Amino acid sequence: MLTVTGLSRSFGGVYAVRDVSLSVADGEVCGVIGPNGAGKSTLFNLITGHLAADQGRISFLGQRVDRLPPHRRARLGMSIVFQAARVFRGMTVEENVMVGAHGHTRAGFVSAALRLPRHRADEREIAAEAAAALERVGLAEWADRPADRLPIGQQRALQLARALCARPRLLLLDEPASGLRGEERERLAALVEELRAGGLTILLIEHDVAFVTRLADRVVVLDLGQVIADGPPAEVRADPLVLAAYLGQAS
Amino acid sequence: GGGGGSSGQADPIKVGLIVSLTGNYTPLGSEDKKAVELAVEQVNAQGGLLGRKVELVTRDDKTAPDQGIVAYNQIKGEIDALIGPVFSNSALAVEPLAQRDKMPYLSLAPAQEQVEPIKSYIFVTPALSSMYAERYLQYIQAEGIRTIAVAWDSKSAYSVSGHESMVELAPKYGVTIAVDEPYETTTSDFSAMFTHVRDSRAEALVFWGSGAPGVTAAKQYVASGLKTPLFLTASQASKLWLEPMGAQAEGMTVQSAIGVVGDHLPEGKQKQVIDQMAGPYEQKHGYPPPQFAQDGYSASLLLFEAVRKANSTDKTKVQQALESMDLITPNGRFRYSATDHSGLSPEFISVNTVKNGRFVPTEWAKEQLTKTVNAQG
Amino acid sequence: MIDVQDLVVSYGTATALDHVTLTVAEGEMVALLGPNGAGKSTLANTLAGLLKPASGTVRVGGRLALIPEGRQLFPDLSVADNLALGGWRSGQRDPSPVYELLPRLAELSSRRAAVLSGGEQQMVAFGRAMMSRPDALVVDELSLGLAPNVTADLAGHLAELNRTRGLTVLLIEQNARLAFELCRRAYVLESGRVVTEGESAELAGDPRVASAYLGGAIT
Amino acid sequence: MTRRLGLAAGLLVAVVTLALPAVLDDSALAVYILLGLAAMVTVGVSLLMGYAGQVSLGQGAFYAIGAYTAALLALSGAPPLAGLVAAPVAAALSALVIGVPLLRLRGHHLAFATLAMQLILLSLAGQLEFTGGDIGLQGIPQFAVGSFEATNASVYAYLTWAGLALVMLVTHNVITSRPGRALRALATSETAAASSGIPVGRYKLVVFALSATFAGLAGGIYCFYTGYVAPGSFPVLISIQYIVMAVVGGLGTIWGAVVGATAITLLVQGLDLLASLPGMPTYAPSVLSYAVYALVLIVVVLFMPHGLVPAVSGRLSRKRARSPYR
Amino acid sequence: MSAFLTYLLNGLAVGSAIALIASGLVVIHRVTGVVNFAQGTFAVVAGLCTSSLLGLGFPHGVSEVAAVLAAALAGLLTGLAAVGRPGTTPLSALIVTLGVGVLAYAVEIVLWGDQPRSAPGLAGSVTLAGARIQTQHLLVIGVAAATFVLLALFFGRTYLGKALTACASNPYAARVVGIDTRRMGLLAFALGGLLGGIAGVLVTPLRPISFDTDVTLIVNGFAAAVFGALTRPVVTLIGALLLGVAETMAAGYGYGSHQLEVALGLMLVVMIVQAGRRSAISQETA
Ligand SMILES: Nc1ncnc2c1ncn2[C@@H]1O[C@H](COP(=O)(O)OP(=O)(O)OP(=O)(O)O)[C@@H](O)[C@H]1O
Ligand SMILES: Nc1ncnc2c1ncn2[C@@H]1O[C@H](COP(=O)(O)OP(=O)(O)OP(=O)(O)O)[C@@H](O)[C@H]1O
Ligand SMILES: CC(C)C[C@H](N)C(=O)O
Ligand SMILES: [Mg+2]
Ligand SMILES: [Mg+2]
Repeated sequence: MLTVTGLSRSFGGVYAVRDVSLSVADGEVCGVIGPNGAGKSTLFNLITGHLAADQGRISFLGQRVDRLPPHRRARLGMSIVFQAARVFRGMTVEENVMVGAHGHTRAGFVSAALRLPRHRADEREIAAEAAAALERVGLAEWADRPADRLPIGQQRALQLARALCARPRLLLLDEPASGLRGEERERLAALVEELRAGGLTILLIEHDVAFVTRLADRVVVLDLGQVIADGPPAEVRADPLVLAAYLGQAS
Repeated sequence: GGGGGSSGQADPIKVGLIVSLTGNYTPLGSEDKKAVELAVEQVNAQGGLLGRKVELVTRDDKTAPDQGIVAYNQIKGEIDALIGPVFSNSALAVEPLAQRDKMPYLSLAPAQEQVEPIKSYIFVTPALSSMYAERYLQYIQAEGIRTIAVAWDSKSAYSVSGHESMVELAPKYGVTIAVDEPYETTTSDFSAMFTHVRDSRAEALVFWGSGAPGVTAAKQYVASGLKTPLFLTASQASKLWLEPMGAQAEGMTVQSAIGVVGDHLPEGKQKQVIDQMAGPYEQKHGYPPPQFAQDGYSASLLLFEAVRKANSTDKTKVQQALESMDLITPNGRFRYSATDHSGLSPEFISVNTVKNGRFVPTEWAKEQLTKTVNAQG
Repeated sequence: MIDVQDLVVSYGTATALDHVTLTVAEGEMVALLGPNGAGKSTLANTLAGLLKPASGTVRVGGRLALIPEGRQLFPDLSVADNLALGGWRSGQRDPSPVYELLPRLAELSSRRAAVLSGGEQQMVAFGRAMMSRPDALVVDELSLGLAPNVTADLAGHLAELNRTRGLTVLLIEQNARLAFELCRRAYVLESGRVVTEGESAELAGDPRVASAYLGGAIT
Repeated sequence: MTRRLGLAAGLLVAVVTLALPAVLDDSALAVYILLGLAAMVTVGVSLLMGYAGQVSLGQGAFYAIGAYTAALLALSGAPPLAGLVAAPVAAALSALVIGVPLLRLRGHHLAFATLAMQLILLSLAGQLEFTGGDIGLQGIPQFAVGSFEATNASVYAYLTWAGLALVMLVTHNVITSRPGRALRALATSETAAASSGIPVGRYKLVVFALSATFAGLAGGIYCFYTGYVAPGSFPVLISIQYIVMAVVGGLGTIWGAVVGATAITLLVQGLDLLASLPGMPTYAPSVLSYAVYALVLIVVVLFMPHGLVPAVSGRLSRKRARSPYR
Repeated sequence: MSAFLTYLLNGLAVGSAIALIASGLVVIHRVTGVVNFAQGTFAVVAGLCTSSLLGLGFPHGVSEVAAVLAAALAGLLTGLAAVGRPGTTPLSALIVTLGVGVLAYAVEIVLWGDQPRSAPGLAGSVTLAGARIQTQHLLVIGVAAATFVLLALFFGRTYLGKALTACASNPYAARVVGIDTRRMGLLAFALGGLLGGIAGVLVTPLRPISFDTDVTLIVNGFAAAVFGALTRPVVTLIGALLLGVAETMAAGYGYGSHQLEVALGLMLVVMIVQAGRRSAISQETA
């Protein structure tokens, strides 16, 4: 599904990601953990094309994508939920989610302006898909609210719905559970399991190690921009390097 | 309006006045307005025209052509004649409408295009820039100058066409233009121009422009230590230029309409008509009437005379009266005809030097103007 | 130290806090739990004087600092300047005490706050609040985005400050286990109302609280 | 509920705007036409700024391009209708060309760039031979279709308001659709928009061109109505005026643009009439119109920061919200 | 060579005057996030005041200082209108400053009429390596240099400067740490007024000032300030000098009728090239 080889990116001489290679198999849930500032979010931005890599190659679905702009990668099936909430202001929750469907619908300015049949068909399809996505993350009853007034937790759910609406093949989740309390966390975990069951491949950054352990088939650990461990969750959790760099005595 | 306690007279004659009262041309428009108001006051004090009072209907074109059109449309139904915008672009926008409505129209803008080709109802009051250009060339020839530099504001219609005329007419007066120097209205530094002039053989620098650049350039000219004499055009012939220049203006050469130097003219009709305006104007506003005020006043006199001659406010008759007009105004003697809707000639332009903060005609100009004035008796 | 009586706060016509009464005694650490949208951040902002109550009273004795939701740093300023400005009220300009607490920040001191990673930003937000040498601290989500070892560190610091300097703390935290561990007492806020309050141990035993806040996979 | 109310209001406005040219006299018609043209440009500004989050301080340039295009075609003997059609097309094409480099800029940089673009284009128009230099193009024929010639101002009023209706309809349709949502999304976050598959650069270019199209259409009508086009007709200040109109009416609402254009235009004209009443002191026109205009502007913006339309409709919807909801 | 030097020196002088106008824009925007379209007005107020005070017989020095203080007061009043009311967004505040600029027209016309005025400055000129430059121009360069050094130090080094910067950087956070953003905004506007006043006082002897001169002043000032992203004094200064030198070089080497366009075009090109180097995500993270 996704193969990253020798990926590097530095900022002013300091490497945020350094020579990272990893691959994610079809239908796999791959956890990414590591200390703060380890380069996890940077890695996601490199994969999705929001940052340009200094070195390395990225292939997705058997195709080189490292020269493609972010929207092209999105259209190939990459969806990301950012660490910082990025909801579209001045739009309702439903409209926010509908934007997610942009990549796989086609009605352009002309058919919209003239209300051609293509536009109607697309709108119907988008609305149905958005409704389904909202239902899935439990935001259905909030559909008509202005999105920017939502509490943080709901904003995260909204982003997830938007990402799902894009019919992704690969979903990149950057700390999806942060700001969620127990019950909601539980619901999110259930949703991730359901998505995996549906065949979706997922890359998951999370500091809630139990959450990752429960969901991930495999965990990659980054520290100082480099991969320091890669393996099944239980194994990684016991790795002394990981314990020292990341888990501390808290685990 | 309903400000009058006047007895049951005939309806007033309504004169439309569209000038710039806001926007870039405010300083010009407001002078025009003061002068036209003065002329109307004076004519009403003498019992009005054809036994009817004259009433002004004033509108602001905001120094914008489309607002000129709005203003014109607002008043065209109630006015008998129109004194039009100072801003050439507004004037050009309004004129086709006035022509279509057969509205006698006296323009306060100097643009050549208004009278080329001639439109039967459109007449121009200020001297065209081509006349100023020609007059300067006469002066330059008389002074024995063969080579000049010309600076002009490429963003001002007045100065663009002045420059064009000068280039065109220079050979006729045996003058060569050694430096041809465009600048922009917003230019705040003229050192490049002065450097170019210094490095050339030019014996004089003729500076076309109005508004801020006139002052800025003249001040920097003084500071630059350039020896080549500086010749300014009629746009500078007012306190708008004199006051900010202060003592630095002393000795500079500035063109003007004849009305600006009324004090230096021999007695006669021309001086009389200038004094008729200058005295009351200065009394009322505290300073002598600048060039623009002369234009407004002259336009008013022309219009009043036309109504008198036509003995009616019928628009066609007024137009006919204008086309056979021969009248001395502070701007000089107008002789409109079917083929000349500008009416003036270069001989009504003075070339002055600044002495003690006033414009004083040069010897050559005094001689010329005396000839002109005496010729008209 | 913190005394809230019958507080009502609304956004336009929407009431976010509905007659809330809550107190935190001097030197006490109290947790505030509640689902998304309950009004926790609204309460925090009101305590910090950033929102005006529609009715009711808020009394705070001594200097109060807020670690706001979403970090809220000065993106264009360096980490050092962010910290220094935390001392606006206290007059403390030198961030070195914070660097002692969080050595990682010393390494980042000249970096622009905007480019920090999420967790790094959270550390700066914590450090900035400490710069004001507060008597009372309101923390809106302490562990948000922090690696487990850092969370543990900060929690340790808080407990330590509470012990040594008598720092009063109102802790809003989604990690209820952590909250209960740190605080002796807790309030539960739902839909703008206080629905439960009591000793942490008691609340943790309450099946309703346990399922809503302790459920899920928290270590 | 809201939709039905909006529809009813729309119908009412349509009827009134259609009836107005028949009853207005020439002087009022002039204002009515210029108002409609300003509204047309402002709808574009509002689309660009209020929905897509891109600032243009140079919208007057596209107005000018439309006007010059129509004027040049008409003067060269092409049928006026061809000129009117070419006006928005030329504006759109120029926007596409200009937009490629300019739209790499954001925020204030873009605001400055568009302002500079207008200054540069106007100065070009003022220097070039075929655009008539500073004096501009005169004697533009009346608008005509076949043998029907628009000699009457009310024809221009209908033309203008039909154009405005079309512009509003297109804007409404775009806004409430897939591309419209994409535009609104990229206004908040280009990053998040791109990761939803939106080609951000292309969409910015298209909306820039669309708003230019509206300005170009307005310019085309303007040139036939006034019969005269010059650089002086399009000072940079009118571009700023469009932004003021959009903000006063309410950014991010289509009606806001129209209401803002109407409010500002009528205010300015009303003050002009008041100030030029006989008996006013010499400085009355300028002082009065500057002072009152400024005060009204400041007060409206301070007390209705989201604009007239949201302020009014907000009051309505707040009344509704107070009922059982919540 | 001496011609080149002349153009260069005079260009620096023109640029310095632009920089002074831009400095006020930068100060106000850096603290409040507002683009202050009344910035040119402050210069006009100061210029007209100087001219009046000198006309009334007050000595040099006193007149100029009083005029600058008047401009600072104008700045404060503008600030009260633009940022004095809580909840005013930067865009609304921008429109308010436009309104203030227009309102100032009315006041200025009542007080000073609509005719341009000037005031005497330093007379004479100086010759440097064969290039001649007005003494007043040298004064402008000197004051601009001093102003920008002070500004850069103030914002970059002082605690108050950083607190002021924090206000626009994140107003909410500024209030969290206890900064009174409203007071700081007013301070910035007063400071902006002061800087505008200094610009006005220095420029009035060089070019006549009338109530509407603010438009010309602001266009150039805005260009330079935007070049510095409306926040960075040093880059703004560079932008202003670039603009000034480009204008005089254009005039000097044959583009006198397009000097403004040449200069603005150059600014545009530099900005576009710079923009190409920044990614969207680095501009959005906050
Ligand atoms: N634009 C930038 N300029 C300079 N440094 C940067 C930039 N972006 C990121 N960094 C640095 O790169 C490092 C990696 O950041 P990243 O956001 O990838 O961390 P992370 O692993 O996601 O951390 P966290 O768990 O705290 O979110 C950090 O130290 C950060 O400060
Ligand atoms: N600026 C605002 N305008 C209108 N409503 C708001 C605003 N901010 C918050 N609200 C509403 O007020 C209520 C309380 O929000 P608040 O942010 O205080 O909740 P919270 O308990 O902090 O939630 P979370 O756990 O997600 O942080 C919510 O319904 C929210 O939608
Ligand atoms: C000049 C302004 C209209 C710019 C606008 N405030 C912006 O955010 O970019
Ligand atoms: Mg991260
Ligand atoms: Mg919260």
